Amino acid sequence: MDSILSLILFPLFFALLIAFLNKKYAAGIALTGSGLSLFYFLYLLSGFKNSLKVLNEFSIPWIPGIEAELHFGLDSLSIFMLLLTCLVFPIGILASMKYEEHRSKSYYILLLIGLTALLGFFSAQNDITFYVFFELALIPFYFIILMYGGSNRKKAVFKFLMFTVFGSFLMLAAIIYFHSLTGINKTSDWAMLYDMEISLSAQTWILAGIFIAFAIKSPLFPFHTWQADLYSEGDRPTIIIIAAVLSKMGLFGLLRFFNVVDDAILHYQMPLIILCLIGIIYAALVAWRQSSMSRLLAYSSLSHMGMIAAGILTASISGLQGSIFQMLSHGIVAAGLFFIVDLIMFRTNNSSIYGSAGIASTQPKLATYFFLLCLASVGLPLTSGFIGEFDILLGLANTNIYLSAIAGLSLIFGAIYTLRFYQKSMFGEMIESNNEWAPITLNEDYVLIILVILVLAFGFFPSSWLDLADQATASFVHLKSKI
Amino acid sequence: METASPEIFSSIPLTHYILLSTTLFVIGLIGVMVRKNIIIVFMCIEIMLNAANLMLTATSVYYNNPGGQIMVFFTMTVAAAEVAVGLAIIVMAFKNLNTTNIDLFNKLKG
Amino acid sequence: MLSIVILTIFATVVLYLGFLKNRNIIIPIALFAVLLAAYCLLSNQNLWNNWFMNMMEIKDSSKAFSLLILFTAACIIPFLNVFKKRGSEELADFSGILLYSLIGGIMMVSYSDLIILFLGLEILSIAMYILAGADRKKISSSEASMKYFIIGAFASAILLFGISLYYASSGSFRLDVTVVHSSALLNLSYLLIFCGLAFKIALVPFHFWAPDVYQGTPTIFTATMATIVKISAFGALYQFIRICGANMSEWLYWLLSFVAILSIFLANIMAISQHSVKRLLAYSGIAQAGFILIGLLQFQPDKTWIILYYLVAYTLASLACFFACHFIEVKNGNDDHSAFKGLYYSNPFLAIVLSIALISLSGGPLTAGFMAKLFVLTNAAQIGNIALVVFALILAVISLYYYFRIINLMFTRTNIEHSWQVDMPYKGLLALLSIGTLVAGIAPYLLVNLLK
Amino acid sequence: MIDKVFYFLSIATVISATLVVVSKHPIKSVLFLVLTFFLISAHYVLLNAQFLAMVNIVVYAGAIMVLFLFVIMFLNLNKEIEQHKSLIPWFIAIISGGCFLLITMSALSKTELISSVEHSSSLGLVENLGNVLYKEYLLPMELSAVLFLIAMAGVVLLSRKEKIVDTK
Amino acid sequence: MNPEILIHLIIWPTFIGFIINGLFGSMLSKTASGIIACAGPLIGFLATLYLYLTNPLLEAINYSYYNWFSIGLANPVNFSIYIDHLTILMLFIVTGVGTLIHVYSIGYMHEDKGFSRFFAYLNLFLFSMLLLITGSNLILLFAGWEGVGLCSFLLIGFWFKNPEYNKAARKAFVMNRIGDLGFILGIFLLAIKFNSVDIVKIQGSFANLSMNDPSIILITILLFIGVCGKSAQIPLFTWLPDAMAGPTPVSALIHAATMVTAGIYLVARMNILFSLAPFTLNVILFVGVATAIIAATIALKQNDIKKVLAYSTVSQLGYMASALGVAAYSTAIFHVMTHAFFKALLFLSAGSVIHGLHGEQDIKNMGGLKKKMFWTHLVFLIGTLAITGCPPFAGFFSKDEILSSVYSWNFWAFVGLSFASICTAWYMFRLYFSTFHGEFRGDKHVWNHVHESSWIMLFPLVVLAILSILGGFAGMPEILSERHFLHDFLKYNVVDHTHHVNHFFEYCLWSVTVLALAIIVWLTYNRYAKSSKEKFELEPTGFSKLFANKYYLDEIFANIFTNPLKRLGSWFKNTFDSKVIDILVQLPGNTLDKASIELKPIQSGNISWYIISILVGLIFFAILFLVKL
Repeated sequence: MDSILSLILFPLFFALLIAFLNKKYAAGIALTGSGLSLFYFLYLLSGFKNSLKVLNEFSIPWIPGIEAELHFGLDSLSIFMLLLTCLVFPIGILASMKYEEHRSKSYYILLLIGLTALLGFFSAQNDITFYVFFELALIPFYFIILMYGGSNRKKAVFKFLMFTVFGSFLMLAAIIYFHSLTGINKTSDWAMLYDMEISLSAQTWILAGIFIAFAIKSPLFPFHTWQADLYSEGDRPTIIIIAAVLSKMGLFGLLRFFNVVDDAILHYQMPLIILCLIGIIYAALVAWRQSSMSRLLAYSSLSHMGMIAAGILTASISGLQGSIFQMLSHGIVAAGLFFIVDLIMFRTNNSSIYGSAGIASTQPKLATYFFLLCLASVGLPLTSGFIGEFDILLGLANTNIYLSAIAGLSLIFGAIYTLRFYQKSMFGEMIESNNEWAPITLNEDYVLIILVILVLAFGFFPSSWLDLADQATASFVHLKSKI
Repeated sequence: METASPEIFSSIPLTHYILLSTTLFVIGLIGVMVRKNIIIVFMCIEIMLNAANLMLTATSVYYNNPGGQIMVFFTMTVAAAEVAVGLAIIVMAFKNLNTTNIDLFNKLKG
Repeated sequence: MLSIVILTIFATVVLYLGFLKNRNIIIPIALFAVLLAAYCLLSNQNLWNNWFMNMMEIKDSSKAFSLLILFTAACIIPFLNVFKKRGSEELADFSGILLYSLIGGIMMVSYSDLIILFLGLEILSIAMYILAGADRKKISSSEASMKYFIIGAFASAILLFGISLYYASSGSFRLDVTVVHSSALLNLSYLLIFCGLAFKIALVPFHFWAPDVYQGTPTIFTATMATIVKISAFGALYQFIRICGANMSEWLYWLLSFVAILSIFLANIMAISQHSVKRLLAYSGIAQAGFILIGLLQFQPDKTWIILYYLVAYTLASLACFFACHFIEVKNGNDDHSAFKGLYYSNPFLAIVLSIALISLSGGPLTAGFMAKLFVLTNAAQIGNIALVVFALILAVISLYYYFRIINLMFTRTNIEHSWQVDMPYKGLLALLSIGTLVAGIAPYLLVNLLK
Repeated sequence: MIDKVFYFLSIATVISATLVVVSKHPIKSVLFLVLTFFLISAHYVLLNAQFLAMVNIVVYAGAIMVLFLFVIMFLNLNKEIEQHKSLIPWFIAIISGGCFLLITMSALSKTELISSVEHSSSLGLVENLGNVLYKEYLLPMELSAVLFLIAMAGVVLLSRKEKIVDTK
Repeated sequence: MNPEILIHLIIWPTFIGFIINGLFGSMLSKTASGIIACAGPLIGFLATLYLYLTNPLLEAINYSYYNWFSIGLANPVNFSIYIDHLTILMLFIVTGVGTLIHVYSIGYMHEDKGFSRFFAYLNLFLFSMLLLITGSNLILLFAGWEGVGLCSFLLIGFWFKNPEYNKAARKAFVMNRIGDLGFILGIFLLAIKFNSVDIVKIQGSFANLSMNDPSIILITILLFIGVCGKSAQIPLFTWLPDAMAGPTPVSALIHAATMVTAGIYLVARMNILFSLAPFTLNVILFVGVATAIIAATIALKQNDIKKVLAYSTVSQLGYMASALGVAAYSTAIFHVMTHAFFKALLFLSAGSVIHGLHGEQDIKNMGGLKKKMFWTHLVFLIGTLAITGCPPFAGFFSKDEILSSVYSWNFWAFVGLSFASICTAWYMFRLYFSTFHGEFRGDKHVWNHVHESSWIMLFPLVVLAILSILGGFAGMPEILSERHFLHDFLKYNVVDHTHHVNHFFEYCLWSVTVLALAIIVWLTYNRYAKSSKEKFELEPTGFSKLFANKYYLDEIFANIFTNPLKRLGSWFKNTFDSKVIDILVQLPGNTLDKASIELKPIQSGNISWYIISILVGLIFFAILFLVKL
């Protein structure tokens, strides 16, 4: 019962339930399923010990020929993302419930399949399992957006698909290459993969493959053009999940593969970090000039992803630790912001940031939650956003102070575009049509309260989670410095 | 029965036969490529088959191995079946398109 | 041998059944014949196997290929139902010819003497020439038949010339003849034989017929062409490489890799702009064949299952695609991809089946198609062909483009959505194909142990 | 002496085959093809493969070519004369054909063919071949029956008038 | 009482006030939320007082709440409070002035709908400020640092319906953030160099460092960038005048007492570090003097009562920075203190004027208010005298100390500051006379409704006025007193590097000051006390125009930074992203699309062509094969 497999299969069970029951229960069951997954995960988490070992393991022989196992387990890296995943799905489903009459059973079934895929992905303990679930996670979301997205969804989702699959095929090539190098006819779990001695040139090729894959998935500049389209055209509740969780998949992958390609990362550190930095600034500037909420958040996300990636590439303890933490934090914040965008757009039917101007005076609660989330997004101290960003910048400073300074510009630009976004959409003179705004519902209130509490809790008391992140980084061997 | 002269084995090397059949084969090939009338194209294919037959027979005789000649026998069988079916198809196609010009069978393309 | 005899007898019986007015028993009998033959193969009935006279050998691999052919046929035969309206004679003819053609397929995958290969190939091909022209009134069908026939005959001639060169240089038609040294002429004959088979498989540059013929042929027989013919030809190529591989020059392997990459590349590019789904599937089949060829490249006896697995995956998926196409064609009268628009909203079952099949073809995760590609590519990489792997994967991305375009279309709402259903037995069959695809993808061990 | 016969026959065969290809009139082509078959049969005779020589004439020249003629007449193609508008196909065809020939020649030149020790003069006789055919090659012999069955059923099928019967 | 409890009492009441007012403000009556809000700083003040009184020698207290997070694997960053003399002094200023401003706000904001929200912000602001002052490590300090920036954003944009105010709020936050970036980079370098961010620990490890060590120079410069942002030094000061958009108590709180002096506090806190980098000190001096002069000259031509005060604040901050620049840290802190008193006084009384005039801020519509607002007029005058350095008001002592310290360091800086000082006197008296003397220039209707403010607003004014009069005696110069109370108080934490100036110079300075003041008072009285409205509306020319337009600094910044970046952003968005990158990444796709269509002819449908292709392919392979063989 304590096996991670039951957590992974849990949503599938509910998906089956939905398939066989009446449509009107679908949303409720989906919510229950995802909520129970969260609690089940928390239960597993309570039994999680700080150790380098993988816990709650599940493994069976799976793929013959390469003798790969289907191998899942909890470790200190995966629990971050598992927590995020379990947390965000109920939120996404809650957000979708207001569109319930336009959502058929398939919507919820696909969402739950997506949940299973993501849980499998984040708890994968070897590269083949990792890869399969990496790809699998794409499919349900592809279909959801295809069926429930906005008017230009087809193009957007197609772009998303083509980009991602291109990347993941490169990754597959890298994995296959990697296996052919090791010569042994057996796929083993991460720990064993990390022990492989691979020459720098081989690592370079592997890095090239996986970096492009992950850069597309995250996305990082310049592979990001699918993102804004998708975020603005996609089904908004799903976009909550995509922005919060799926965008972390690439970075998570980079962390997972870090030890395999550490020499190459150190060797190509500079150009890669510079690429990330360009992305950070670029995205921030573009976000500044956006007038569509979803697009703005998409570019903001891009900027943050660049920051996290840069943190990982510093190969320093604080950089990695900060990146891991920031992934969680940004997930929560992005979920919150997209949740708010969704509830605003549900009411105004207008994607422009000017569409809800002045709403703060009638909706102070909403304005407050929104503001707190914005603060976390700009990395204000004592919110969750600060710790991660601080650690990342410190890691960068440790590598090179100028890099840190350039990355730090995002503190400024981030403030500019986030506050602009906030002020334009909440402040100013009230638009008349917004006088009859429905106040935020109890559900929305709860979701936002929980998110805000999390943001603050992680901001005030991050240390136990950072210890876990330390645990995760401790397994990365070739770190140069102690900062 | 007149015995085959050992003469032919001594005076004409097998290579010559192979060359001859290759030449015939190539003539058939060229015909298939350039002719427009389906029936003639088909006939050129028959030339190609015969070229192969000739090589098989010659080799069979030179190697003193009956397999080649048996193969020729089967080839003829196949050719007969092919001709029967092929001509039926040609007739059917002619009924539909009223032509045997190979260039006009180009509705399916792209 | 028993299965061949069974097929022959039943095929002949079915031909005669055409004289009866009862149209309904033909298909069950044909199906029964196929299943019986499969059972005989499966249960290792050795009766009359001495008749093979060493010209055919039923080994494990050829048995697997044969079973796959029979299984495919069993899936296809129920669909002959569409010809019921043309009367029992024609139905009987189609069924009979289809059954006969299976004999050709079995011959091709279990030959050890080139005569059998040639005969088997001709049996299969001639059957296909006829079936391609099944819609006699249709210009497209007769044109397809014509094209297939002319080019097929031409390819047969090349194959025959190759065989005769083989004979000339080795003095025998047997594959396992001991050749003292690998001579140029022998290699040339290999090349020609390969070309002959490549034509059947439809590999670039011997593929030109395939899109045209697939498009023109009635969909059911297109499915036959895309599956049974391909399996047979691959079985033949496999047999050829398995036995003669040692004599082949290293160069031929390079040629094969080149052809494989060229196939994947050209077919994928050409497929992008296709509007006819059958045509598109033809190109897709060409690309998939390229992948299978990669699997064949470096033959290792213990890795036979890789090719088989790929073929199974390909067959499951492409059967599902063609069947879906068939239903669409029956409903809309054409197979243009606009006919697929909004399919999910009018017939969700079919759309899901087709989606699974297309995802499998594109190598989506947890489908048989993914595992198949993974096996083939890891195998290639272990041999050291990493460049090939990278090329193949990058080119495979292109295929996503057209597979998912169909999926995109199916999930696009249209204004007119009349809900319609697939009849029950067919529904079951399609579900079976999808489930097979998924099970083989999720738990590959099941299938692989079977194939091993 | 026999080599002269061989060369004569060879040249004649090639010329005759070429004429099949170049003749504009289908009937002429058919006639040259028949001639070619006869010449090939002569080769068979030369090779002491009398049975094949006979069969060749009977099957090819006799049956197959008659079929061809029949179809030409049936479709009333004897008037149809091709217009060779473009020389490009010819050009390509001859170049590639020549290449093929060259390739085979060069492969041949690099290959030492097996030299057989003794030649049995009765190899190509009916008796001998019949023995082999019904003993060693029984399987293909029988399977070729399937081939004919298919061809038969197929031809019947293809030439049948299509009719639609109402489904019950 | 246990000092730990005192620490809780100092820090948390404001936070609790914030929570209560923030979450339940809408349920509370205005009185209740006002009392709750005022209680926070008051308790803090009392606790500080108690702490000081029970503990006059005051050993530094370091109290850690919990481990916040850790840098790298081994360096814990604790949420911990550190209190020493410097902190105590700042606590007095912050909580004391803070309390007064809170009390004042009850009156000032009484009519506003967002009453409880306002107090929530104020409390949060004070909490952040307390965190800033008491944080034992740089990161906690930074948290407070950013916190006050945030609150200034909230408070400046308090009336959020006005887009201009929002813009000002954003400008304040962003400008601050620019400084913060420098600050945080400085923290990084410190953390990397000393492997710690604890202030005490860092200061303890300076012993083995040489003067002008390049890394120290870099660190101090970076920290000073932070100071520039927070304390409104050139070039990051333009946000401060704009910040006048907020309610007046906010201006007082931000400008006078707390936020802007945070930067000065930081440098004083890290004084040992700065003393190690004379190069940086020179930079600070230069920037300080320049800021003082530029802000003072701009203030000469402003007509908005709060803007004048704002520029005067910037100018005074320049003074403080100059003091820091000559390593006279405690002098700077001294000026921080006196400035807190008189500037808060000035702002609050200006607020009183604005309140009395129902929101009118332009001095051209004022005049003669003495008649109706006697108390306001009086305290304003005291404030004016204090800021202009008229003996014996508070400003006199601190300013004098700064001037003499600077004189001993650099003569030209002294000249500059003296000039600024003259300007200060000029614009302050100009403001005073044109507001309170002469005839009322505004609308008659308004005049009839002009009223003196309520006692709740006047009370803090009076207290501040007293402090402005007496505050300076905390640091009397040598010639008057043997004991410089403030220097003695701070000497445990702050090591000054000032030279003593001779007494003759001091006397000269005083006499010149008094003389100059007298002249200026006379001149400005003549000029502005009876000035007509038209005079204020005259289009300024020459230098005046330059001053009136703030040296065009906003425009220059806009044209150098903001607009090009905006344009760049737009270009990225409209052109680069959608045209260049998108097209580039779609190039393969489009190429394939095109290729697919272009390649269609090879599938021409022509059988001959197919056969030719097959054969050509075959021959191609065969030729390859022959070449290879």
